Amino acid sequence: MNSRLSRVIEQAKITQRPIFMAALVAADPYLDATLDYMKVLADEGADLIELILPFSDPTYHGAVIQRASARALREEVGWDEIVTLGQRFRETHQTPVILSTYYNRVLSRGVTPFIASLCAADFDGALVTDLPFDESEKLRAALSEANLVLPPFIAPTTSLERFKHIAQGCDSFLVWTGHTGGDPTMTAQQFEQRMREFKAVSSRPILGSMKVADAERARMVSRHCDGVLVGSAMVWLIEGRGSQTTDTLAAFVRDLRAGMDAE
Amino acid sequence: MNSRLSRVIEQAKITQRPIFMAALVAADPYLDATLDYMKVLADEGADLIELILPFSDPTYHGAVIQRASARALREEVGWDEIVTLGQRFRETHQTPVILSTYYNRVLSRGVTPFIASLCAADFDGALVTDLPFDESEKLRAALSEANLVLPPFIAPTTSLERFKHIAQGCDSFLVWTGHTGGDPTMTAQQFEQRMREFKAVSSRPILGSMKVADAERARMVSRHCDGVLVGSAMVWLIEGRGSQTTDTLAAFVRDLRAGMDAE
Amino acid sequence: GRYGRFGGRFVAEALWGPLQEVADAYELAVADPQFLKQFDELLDRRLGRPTPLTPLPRLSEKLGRARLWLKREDLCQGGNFTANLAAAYALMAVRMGRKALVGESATGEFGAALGAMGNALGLKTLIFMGREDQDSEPMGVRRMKELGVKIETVDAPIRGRKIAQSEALRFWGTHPDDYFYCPSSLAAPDPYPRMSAFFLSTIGVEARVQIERADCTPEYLVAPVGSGGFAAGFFAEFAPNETIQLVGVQGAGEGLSGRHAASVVNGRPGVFQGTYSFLLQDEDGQILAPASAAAGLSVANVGPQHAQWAEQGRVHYVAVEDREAYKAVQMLLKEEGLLVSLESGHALAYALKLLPTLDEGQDIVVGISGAGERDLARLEAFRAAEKAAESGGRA
Amino acid sequence: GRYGRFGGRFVAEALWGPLQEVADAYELAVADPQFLKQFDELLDRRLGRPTPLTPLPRLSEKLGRARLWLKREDLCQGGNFTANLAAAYALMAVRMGRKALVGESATGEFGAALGAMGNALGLKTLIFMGREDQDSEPMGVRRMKELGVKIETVDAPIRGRKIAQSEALRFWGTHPDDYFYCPSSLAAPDPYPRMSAFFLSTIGVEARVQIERADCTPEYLVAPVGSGGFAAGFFAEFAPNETIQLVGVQGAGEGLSGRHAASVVNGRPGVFQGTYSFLLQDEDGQILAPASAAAGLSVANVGPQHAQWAEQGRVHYVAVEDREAYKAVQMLLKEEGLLVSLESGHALAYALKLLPTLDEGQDIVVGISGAGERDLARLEAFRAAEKAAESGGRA
Repeated sequence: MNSRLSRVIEQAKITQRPIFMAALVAADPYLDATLDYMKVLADEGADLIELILPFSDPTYHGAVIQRASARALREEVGWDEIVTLGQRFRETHQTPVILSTYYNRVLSRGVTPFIASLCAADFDGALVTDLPFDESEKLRAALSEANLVLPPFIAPTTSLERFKHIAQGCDSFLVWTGHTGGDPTMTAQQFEQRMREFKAVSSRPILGSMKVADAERARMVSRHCDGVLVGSAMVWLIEGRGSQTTDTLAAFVRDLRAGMDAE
Repeated sequence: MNSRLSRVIEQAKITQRPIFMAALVAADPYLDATLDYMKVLADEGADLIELILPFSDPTYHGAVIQRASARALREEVGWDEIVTLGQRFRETHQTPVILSTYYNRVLSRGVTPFIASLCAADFDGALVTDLPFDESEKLRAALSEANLVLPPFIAPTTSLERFKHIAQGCDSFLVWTGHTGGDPTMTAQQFEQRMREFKAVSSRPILGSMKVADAERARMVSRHCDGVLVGSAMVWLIEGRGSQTTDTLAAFVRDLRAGMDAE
Repeated sequence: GRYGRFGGRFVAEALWGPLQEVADAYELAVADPQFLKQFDELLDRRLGRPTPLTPLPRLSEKLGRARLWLKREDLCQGGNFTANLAAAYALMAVRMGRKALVGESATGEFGAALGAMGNALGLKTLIFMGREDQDSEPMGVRRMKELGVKIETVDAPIRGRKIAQSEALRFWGTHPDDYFYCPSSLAAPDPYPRMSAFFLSTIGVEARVQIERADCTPEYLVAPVGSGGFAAGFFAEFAPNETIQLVGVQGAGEGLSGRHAASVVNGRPGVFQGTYSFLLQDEDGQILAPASAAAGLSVANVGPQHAQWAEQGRVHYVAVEDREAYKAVQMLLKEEGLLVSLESGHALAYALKLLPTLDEGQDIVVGISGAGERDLARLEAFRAAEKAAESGGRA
Repeated sequence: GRYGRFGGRFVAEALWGPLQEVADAYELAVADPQFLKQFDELLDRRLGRPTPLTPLPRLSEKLGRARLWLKREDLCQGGNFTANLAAAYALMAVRMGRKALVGESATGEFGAALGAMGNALGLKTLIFMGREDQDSEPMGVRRMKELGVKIETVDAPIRGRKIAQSEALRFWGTHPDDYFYCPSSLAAPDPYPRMSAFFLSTIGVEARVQIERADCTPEYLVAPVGSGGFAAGFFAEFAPNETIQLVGVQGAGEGLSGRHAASVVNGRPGVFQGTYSFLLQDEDGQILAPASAAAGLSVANVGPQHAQWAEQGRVHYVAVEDREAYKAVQMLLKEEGLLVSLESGHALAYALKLLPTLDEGQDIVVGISGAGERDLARLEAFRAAEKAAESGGRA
């Protein structure tokens, strides 16, 4: 974990302020827009940015991100352009960026070149949606050598025992996916209960990815864990919203941030 | 065999004149017309009349007689009307009439009532298309008791041995069907050859039913056997020919008769 | 060629010789172990015999305490029992030196079965089929066409599908040396009723062994009866065993008071298609057009052995209406996931009525003559019609 | 869960637990004689196993001196091999206390097989199927509907049929306790590749016995390979026997230079649908839409055991173009009267090329994965197109 990322995590712990991770699909609708949006996220209060590298078959994402990926794919963005995007963002912002993708894009690129690109782009880690903890050891180790993180996922189907095992191997934070592209399968109470159990056995921060789409829900989720990952709602705002997108996005992020910080 | 029929057969033998049997479908297009047509046949030189009783499924007849039967069926002629037809014909003519049908019409009527009707109508026998010689013993015997004949059929597939057997049991004349509703399957030479073989073992008259449709062909067929049965060509003439039918039919029968007698 | 007073060979003289030739060849064939071995090998290696005897635990439980079983000709090559017959006919044709098969087909299934076995043994195939039948059975027609079967279209708007058989027979009468005649109907001139029953008896022989092995003790054997070929093959092995009640189920169409296909139940003896047997006819002896939603049951008459069994009381014949058959097919689909033909649905419907009357340890075996894929569109239409009727009067 | 470097369980975390549960249940099930007996009884009594091994004397003679045989899953319940899998999955679901099956289907065949076994064992069935696939497979859809299968339409104009599997898996991730997941593809996360191969191995085990009994000594075993479920079941029993050459035939579509489905022949290893195996992908790792006229071969990747066999050289993988497959299907129809699926036509086409290179006393066995009734319209269209091309340029 580099200092940029560890600072965010430490800071959150000290201030007891929820971590706000916001997701975007790279090159949706085009790469320059993505740079603008990343800046908006950072400026308006996102602590972390998940930059989703488009994949042809985003199996575990919902319809919104599936459509966004399909649009972005048509831009045919190469690795060099992603690197440039990262570099241009870093010229003005220090918000950590996690490049998110599916495992085949990593394998196809090759693990070493993949990590080299992350470094060149000045990114801070990777999220690989279809790489469960048990299959991820080698990639995690390689990333770690480059000071990059591979946050693992946990889910409603993750047993407490399994959680312990995953949390032990976690190098940064965990992402709780309360849904798998489908509807949440837990009540708020069940979620709260589960978080309590998890928190009792590990101090690693847990970010909840649970279809958060407004400030109220952001507050509700972040009350029980250490932060929120907002993806679909963000991407949906961008989807065909015309020239006002940047302003709308800024307002939305501000609103979410305020919601999380309200308590 | 009654004297009316035996006279025709004897006469033909003595004069060496071919026997001309002409067929009509009863009630095609209506029963009174059939009476007129029968008279025309008799007046213009037919020695015998085959009166076809319509059957729903005239399997072994060609398309012309199938259509005529379908038309006649719609007239819903009952047995009483058939009897009356026979009686009215007999008021003016002595030409023997053979009632022709399929076996189920006989069985449905019952053998005894069937024969009673034939007698009442003053008919001279029956032809049953789907009753082969081997299945016909009982009906033949019953008819015979009433002085009525049941002429058997022979065909290109009838072996010489089988012919002998059939001819022996024959009570009157034989009908050679050179076709089974389909095309003739023999050349003229084969036919001639076969007739020679048959004639060598039996003196029963053989009437050729071989799609005769003109005088030339009538002459050709009757040269090798003892007479001709003309069916389809006769029925086809009647089919929708309008008010001139009687004249046309008369001319046709005259023409055929002349053709047969030409030699 | 006789079954009591039934059967016989009531044909035009032109067909007597050809039929006798087939009869003679048949006698020799069934006495020839080499021929029987060939036949058995075809059944085993090509047709996939034996077909299974399937227990239906769910449906049985739903309807009482007895057990329901199916003998499954739907799993035979081509999806129905006619492949057995086609195999035998094709072997006979080869044995007799014929170059082609000629027959008729109402659904295209028998036509395809003949075409398939014809191709396998190097014979051409000619099938007579009514135009209306072709329209209502597009799959069967397609299958025949891809097999290279020559289809002779029979136009018979008045007289219905029975004419195709007549036309095939008539054609054969003029080409007996080139063609082997293959009637789809058991109601045909001798030797066909005994010949087809013999070649189909494998079904019953297999079933008997399977029934014994499965520790099944049937009170009833139930089979659909159109002309009755399948039922004859299924029943023959059990006919001497008086402890099993055999039931032949005919098509009652929309009800016995209207048009139907219940030749045994509601017809009377007569001669048609070359045989003396039970027959749908009016009082004048005119043949009535059969009517059943199941094309395979829509036959005016029945094989002569059924006529004899009916008179002897050895087999009990009943009739089931179209809608009962549809419902039985649907129930089997829903409860057991098996899709059988509407013909078989008739037998099944009757068995489903019998089931609740039986006790534990008792069994019913239903003979399934074929698969129901070709009935899918009809099932859909029936379901739609039922739904429309439910929601207040038929539209 | 590994086949050399291939296989694995590359899924979202939410699926790890449910998959592990299935894996644990599978281990226990195959160690339970009662479970295996139930499975065998379903195969025997309901599916009609064994399916035959059919010799093709006419076609063999036409093409040389060796003998061609077919192992006939087209005669299995439902007309294809997937019934075997459906039976196993349904039994597993009951064992695990699940109330329903969920899977995907490209042709409707697997969907219907699941629906049928589901009904038989009292389980509901939910099938994800692409809208386009539904349009091109009306029979399969009808069959599912009549079975009461709930069909979830997947609209994916861009990404093709592979999305249905993803959607089914995604759905299962949120309902793992109610549903048992039934992938149609062998290219699925562990334990599915080993589980389906085991349940399908009956095909190969049967074939080996039949081959020995028939005095057949195959040089080649040839089978179609889409995701490779059928081929895995067919080959596994023979894989240790180095004297038989195993050949997996993939869909080359309109040619390997264009769009095709030859994942092993022309793809490279990657992770998709939860497994690491050969995969159609571009240089960026984006999955390519597979293309083959045979829907069952139109799969982007292959089961991991095939990837291992390919690397080991144990199985030889080749690709056959659509038109060769069509012609092989037609030739089999014409010479032997058997109608097999276009998928099987691919394997057959390759076997027909091998046949003339063999000597007397040598044999080829082709694995037929299913019947060809659903391809009839396509065959007709192909024939029309060929005819148009022959008569001077495609219109």
